[in-house]
Amino acid sequence: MSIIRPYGDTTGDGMVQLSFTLPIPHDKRAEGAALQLAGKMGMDPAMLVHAKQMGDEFTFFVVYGKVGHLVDTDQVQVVERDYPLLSAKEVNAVIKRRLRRRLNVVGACIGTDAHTVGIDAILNLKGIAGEKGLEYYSELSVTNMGAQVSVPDLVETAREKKADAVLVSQVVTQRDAHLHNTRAMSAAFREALPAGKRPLLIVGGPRFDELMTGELGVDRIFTRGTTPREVASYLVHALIESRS
Amino acid sequence: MSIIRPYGDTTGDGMVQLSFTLPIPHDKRAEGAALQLAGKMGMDPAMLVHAKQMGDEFTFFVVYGKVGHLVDTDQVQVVERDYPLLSAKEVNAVIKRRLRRRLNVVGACIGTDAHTVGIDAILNLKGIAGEKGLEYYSELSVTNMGAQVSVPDLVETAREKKADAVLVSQVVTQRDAHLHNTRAMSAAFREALPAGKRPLLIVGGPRFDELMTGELGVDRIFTRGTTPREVASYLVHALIESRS
Amino acid sequence: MAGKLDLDPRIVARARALAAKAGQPVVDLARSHTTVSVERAVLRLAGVHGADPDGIPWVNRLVDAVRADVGLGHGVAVPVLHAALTTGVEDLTVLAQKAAAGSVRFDVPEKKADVAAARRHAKRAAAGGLKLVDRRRAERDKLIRRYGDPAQRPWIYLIVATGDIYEDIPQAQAAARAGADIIAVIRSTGQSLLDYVPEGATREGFAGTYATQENFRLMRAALDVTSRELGRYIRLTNYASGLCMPEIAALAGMERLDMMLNDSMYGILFRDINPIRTFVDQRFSRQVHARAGIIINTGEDNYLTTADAVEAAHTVTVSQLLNEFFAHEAGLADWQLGLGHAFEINPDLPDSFRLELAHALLARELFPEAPLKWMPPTKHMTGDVFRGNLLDGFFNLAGALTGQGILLVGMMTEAVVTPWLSDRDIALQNVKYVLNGAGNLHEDFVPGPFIRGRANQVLGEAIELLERIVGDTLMDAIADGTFGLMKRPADRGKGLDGVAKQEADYYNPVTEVLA
Amino acid sequence: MAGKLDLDPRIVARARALAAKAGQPVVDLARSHTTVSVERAVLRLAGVHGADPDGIPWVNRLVDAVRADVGLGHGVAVPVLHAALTTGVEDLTVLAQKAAAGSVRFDVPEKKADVAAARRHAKRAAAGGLKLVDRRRAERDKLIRRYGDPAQRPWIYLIVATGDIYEDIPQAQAAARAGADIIAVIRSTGQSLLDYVPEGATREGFAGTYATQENFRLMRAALDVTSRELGRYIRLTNYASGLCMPEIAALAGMERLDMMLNDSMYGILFRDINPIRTFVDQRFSRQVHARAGIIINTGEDNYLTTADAVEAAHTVTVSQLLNEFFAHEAGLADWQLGLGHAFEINPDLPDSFRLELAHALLARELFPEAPLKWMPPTKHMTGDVFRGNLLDGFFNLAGALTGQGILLVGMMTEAVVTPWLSDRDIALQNVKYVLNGAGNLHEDFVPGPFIRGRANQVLGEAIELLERIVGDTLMDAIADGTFGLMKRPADRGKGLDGVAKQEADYYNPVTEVLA
Ligand code: B12
Ligand code: B12
Ligand SMILES: Cc1ncc(COP(=O)(O)O)c(C=O)c1O
Ligand SMILES: Cc1ncc(COP(=O)(O)O)c(C=O)c1O
Repeated sequence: MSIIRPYGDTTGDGMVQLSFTLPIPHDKRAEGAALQLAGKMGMDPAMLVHAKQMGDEFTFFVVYGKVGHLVDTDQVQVVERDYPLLSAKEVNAVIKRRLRRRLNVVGACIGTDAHTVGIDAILNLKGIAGEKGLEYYSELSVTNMGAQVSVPDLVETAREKKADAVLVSQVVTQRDAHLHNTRAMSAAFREALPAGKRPLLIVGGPRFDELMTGELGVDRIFTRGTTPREVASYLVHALIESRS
Repeated sequence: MSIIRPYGDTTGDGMVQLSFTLPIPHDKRAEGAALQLAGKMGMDPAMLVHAKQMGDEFTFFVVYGKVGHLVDTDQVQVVERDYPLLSAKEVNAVIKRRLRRRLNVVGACIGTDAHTVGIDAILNLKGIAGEKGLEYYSELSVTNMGAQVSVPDLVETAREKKADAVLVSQVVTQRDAHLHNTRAMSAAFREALPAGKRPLLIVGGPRFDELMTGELGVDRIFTRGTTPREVASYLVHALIESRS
Repeated sequence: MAGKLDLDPRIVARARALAAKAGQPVVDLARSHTTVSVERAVLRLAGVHGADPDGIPWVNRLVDAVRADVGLGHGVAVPVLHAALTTGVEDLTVLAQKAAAGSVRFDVPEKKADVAAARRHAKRAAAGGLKLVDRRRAERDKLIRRYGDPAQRPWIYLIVATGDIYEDIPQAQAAARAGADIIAVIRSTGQSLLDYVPEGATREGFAGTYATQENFRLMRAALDVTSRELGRYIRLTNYASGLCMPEIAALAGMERLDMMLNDSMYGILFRDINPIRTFVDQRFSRQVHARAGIIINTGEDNYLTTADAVEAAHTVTVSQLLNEFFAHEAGLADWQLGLGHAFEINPDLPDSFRLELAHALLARELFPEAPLKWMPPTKHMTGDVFRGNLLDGFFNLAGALTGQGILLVGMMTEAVVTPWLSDRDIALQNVKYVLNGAGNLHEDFVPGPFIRGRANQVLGEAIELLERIVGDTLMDAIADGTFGLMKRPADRGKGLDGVAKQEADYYNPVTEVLA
Repeated sequence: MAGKLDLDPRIVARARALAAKAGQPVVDLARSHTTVSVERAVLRLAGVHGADPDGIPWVNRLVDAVRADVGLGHGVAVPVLHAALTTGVEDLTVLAQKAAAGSVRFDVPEKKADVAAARRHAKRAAAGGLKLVDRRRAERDKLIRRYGDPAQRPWIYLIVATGDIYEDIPQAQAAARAGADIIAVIRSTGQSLLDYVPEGATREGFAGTYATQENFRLMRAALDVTSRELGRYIRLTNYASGLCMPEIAALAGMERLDMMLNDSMYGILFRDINPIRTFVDQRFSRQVHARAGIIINTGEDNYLTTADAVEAAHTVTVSQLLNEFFAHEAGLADWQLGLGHAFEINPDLPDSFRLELAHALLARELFPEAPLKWMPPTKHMTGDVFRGNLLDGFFNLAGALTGQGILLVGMMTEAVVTPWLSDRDIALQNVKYVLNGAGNLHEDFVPGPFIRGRANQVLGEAIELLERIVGDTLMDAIADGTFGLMKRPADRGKGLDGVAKQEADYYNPVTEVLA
């Protein structure tokens, strides 16, 4: 199927649920304003099913209704995994055979972000979702710099450890902090190291858009639900397999 | 203020919450499809924050994001109350003085709809929200036909009681039952009675759009939260004040 | 579970005795009348099936014809079978067709031997239907033995309501896979007032799907497939209510439905069906359910959508006691009594949740063996779906704390739409969280003076009301707006013209067996 | 409330004794060291205020200058006041400016009389700050007498986190109007690692607003207006944590903040701040809080975001006992101990809710006089906001059932964004429903063997762990990843260079008074 619509309780009914706040007190006009917004979003008919004033100046709305938009699944852009998913054993074997030295990985949570659970899940032995982290891979040499690492420190450590890949985590997204920090990071690497010497730049975090690699100047983006194996397989693919 | 935007936590941030189901199993492509829909609704950037497969063929999504649409409160169309809100005493006084007979009202819940709580709230002595219903008004003569009344029965009773106004309630909206039934009702009255003899036609129910009077062939539509006083005031206004 | 409330067994016994006293005149009434639908149900069990080209079932045509010729008071069995014997048209459906065409006339045989022959044949014909019902019941028992009952109490009950049996089926299957133990197919808004049962598979209901034999069959077959897939027997529910209650009960028995909504007063109060018609139809339909091993669900929850759940709490108790009395009288066992009640107290009321617990526990302890049907909040649900899901969570918790038998799963969109696919999923997730995380909390729930006091107060008020009803009559109480604030006099309401007093020679081959 | 768990008082006493034993070496360490921030806090209380054109506060410039000249080990009070006396620059802020310009040099007077004079003046200067703190405390007492405390327990605690004090203020006021008793202004992500306190009103924080004296003042003033409007004293909370913990404590005291997040180990574990630095800063900041009548909120809840809430339950208990010991040692009374814990058990775990009750009740009964701070689910919150609101409802219920003191209101968007205005409204509505409808359910909550057993098990494990810590040391335990799985050795982490051993002549006019 390539053309689909939202489904409430009948094929093709196009039903969706929407909620938002408008900065106006609750009255009939406010309800009309809410319906105007729903209309602009393509809901027709839109049913305003809940309106509640909050304080003096705001009203919260819940709207149900039908959207006319069609979704064309053929037009969907996604970053599909374009490399094989390897086991730890296979990853180690490829590195041993092809690189003939341990592959160096430096990870950090940069900027003022202190959410290390995500990067730790990827790097630490303990891992996540039943998979061991990259420290478990005998042919990977992992340096986990922890939280709130400044970009200069990261670049310095990457250089020192001769990092093949740098893994950066960003969880806080308010005011697009994650995007700013990632751009600053990739710019610093571009500035500090010539193209051939630059490590592979990878960022991850729950709210990234995987399609933004170009804009952010990184090689790959991982999001919600990433597992260590995927990252390890990607490293081998990007640093070894695709460079031969 | 006339141009406003949705408010998440900062003025002008345009943030809204959306949820819906697509008839496809959960995978990356499905998430892309969900984002495509959010995009078509004007969300940019849109964050897909939850996706859950239901059964084999459906996936439920929650999306948060910013919409660019502006809401122009000056352009909002609402049916404002265009008549004064009178007390029961005033309503009775006007009828007594101007009409010099009791005003006849016939109410019913038509079609297969059996939700009488709404029409009873308007008609029965008990009323709603602290206001007494129309039966309390000494100058109104109320006939409440109850639930699941057929259109021919309603027309017949209206004729018999010399109804000045007919009040119809419709609560069930699945497959637009309320719209079909209302159209059938107004057509029947048009057919049965000449223009001058036709009672005022009023419908009410929680999911009507007040702007649809023309389309439905009725004189007035009341929705969520209507109180008996509003209806009584409207009756006096439409049947007496505006006819003089 | 019993014993948390310290109910005085003498008071409980008194309540039961009063209910019996209040109910007996109604039973007497039901035993001495019949209705068109009771007679049609007999014919359905005797094998009459199908409908004329306008969709009017042959049972209707046949009963109408008999009635026109000899009235209803003798029952249709003897006139019909007598006609079959005299005309030689043994297939009763064919007989019905001929009758509809005007080529058969009916009368009540005068000769004893003719009467006896007609009765014997009628009994044999009806026995065919009852045997099918028995086979279905045995089949259910076998499937339950094979697949097992739900692992937990309460059983999880979900509704589907698309109006289209072919959308209902996949949604029901999805719901079962997601955890539902019971699927209820909600009926189209109009059906209860139809004085015939539609035929065939249907796709055009409003806010529900028509109850037809074919829809029953299709859904039951689909759920059998799903039961096998899941290794858990999925029960199917529909509505034995409205003007065709007896027939639908018969069809349910023949198509192995597992539960039926079936209340002694719902049709009177909420469909304005004539009280006598309802009580007569009720008794017959419950006799059939008893035979079919079907669990009934009563409708006390509905009262609280029109009356206030605190003020009218005792009316729920009274109705439960009456429903119990009528059910026992009709042959239903305690395990078949899904007595209804609901979480409908205004959530803004202080201690609302504890009041709910008091009411729910009272029902539990008054009817310890009955699989109580616990209904979710509806009246105080609004378009605020976030709050709605929260309320439903507390409803689920109250169900677990008070040991309810059947949990009708609430949906956050209650005030908005008939349930969407995703609403059911969210609702089931809610139920699972609560049962899994807090299902055993009853171990730590020891009602204090507030809850115990409230429960005893409601019971006291119920007894007072029962005393009043006994002094007066149940019919008068119904006429007065005692239940759900609806006033329904005995001589009004739909379907009264389908009622007849039984003549001295009234014969019904089904009730003869079931009585 | 006490007594539902049957805790053995001898075991409880043993736990306390072990915590004291484990904590004492750390207290000794704290008593024998000082830090740049402790000294800056002294100067702030002594009246130094404002910042240089780059935004570096004069207290920083002054401490840096003193340190460069004579080191930190004597405390800055004597060198600074001695310089003031000898140069005749009595306004210490002016002195700081001169010192920054290089025009003042500091030394430790040798003559006894000079020392005595410097100490006397230092004491007088510091007394000015402490008097202000006292005045603020009296002011609070008066306002509480006038407007009253919240009508219910738990108090309702809500966060604002826009990053912009001018967006925070209306949101905080709206939250108070909607029912919040306590407003916490969340800090910008970066602030804890800044070794200075920013100045002035700020509008550019990330996921929180900078803690500055002016922001404190603005928000407190706004909430005073709202308190008056509502006739209910609205408390204000911020964070005395990070590298400037002592100074922020002083500013909080001077601006009448009412509660402060202040944990003995949070900075070590979650901000990688050096353990010694943290413990020294901790003790001082708590002494100030004690004087200011501020309620502290500890951070055990955080452990459960990185460690598993069931496996690590006893580490929370151990940390609470240590926080209590450190707090008492620093002069805090029981009513000031908002010990932290959280609803973070995986909701998919069977009996998860009952395990939460066991843990929460254990905290309640171990610390009967403390206003426990009960934190909502965060780790297991997902983008499924409907489920999120449900979980928060059960969190609220657990809070009510176990008598928690301070309820940090959970938001359905926990996994998505810092709270929106509407999230707070939905969350408050949730709290209100639960407290209003089920707040008294504790009357009916009598823990059975499962909950009692679990609570006693956690207490037993806590004692085992404390025994290990006593045998080893607390510093080693922290280095080993005992708390929140974070490994923090004593010789690592940020801010170690700001620590100095106290010399024999160390003098601190503030601790002298507060000790
Ligand atoms: C745990 C937690 C904390 C802990 C962090 C402990 C620690 N050592 O990490 C503590 C309690 C300390 C904390 C503090 C704060 N937190 Co916090 N926290 C969370 C919480 C509850 C869970 C995050 C988490 O651990 N997820 C689990 C991991 C495994 O998932 P993940 O990070 O997405 O990682 C996976 C993928 O994204 C990917 N991935 C992630 N990084 C990388 C990197 C690479 C290279 C790769 C390949 C993959 C990858 O792989 C991982 C495994 O699948 C979230 C809420 C929530 N439920 O999501 C809030 C949340 C993230 N926190 C938030 C905030 C605001 C804060 C504070 C800033 C609040 C404050 N002002 O004080 C503070 C300060 C922290 C700071 N300076 O950054 C906000 C962020 C809002 C936003 N969108 O901007 C959230 C969403 C809560 C909220 N709604 O307010 N927090
Ligand atoms: C109470 C109730 C019932 C009661 C009705 C009892 C009775 N005597 O009315 C019972 C239990 C019998 C019932 C049954 C059914 N119900 Co019902 N019911 C509700 C419920 C819980 C509340 C409705 C209500 O009473 N609202 C309170 C009144 C005061 O509000 P109101 O109707 O909006 O009226 C106000 C205004 O709208 C206005 N107004 C209304 N009418 C008029 C008329 C005039 C002239 C004027 C001026 C103003 C006016 O003024 C009123 C006062 O302010 C809603 C869910 C909900 N929470 O909303 C479902 C709901 C309406 N029911 C629903 C359904 C589907 C059914 C059934 C059809 C299910 C079934 N297939 O069996 C049955 C059958 C009923 C039938 N044949 O119509 C659906 C409708 C879905 C849809 N949008 O199409 C709802 C929304 C539930 C759901 N989500 O599935 N129901
Ligand atoms: C007991 C009972 N019977 C019947 C019904 C609805 O059936 P009908 O299709 O007759 O309206 C309900 C509705 O919930 C009910 O509770
Ligand atoms: C005890 C404690 N201190 C401090 C903080 C956060 O403060 P910051 O990261 O700004 O130091 C938290 C976070 O919740 C906390 O629990």
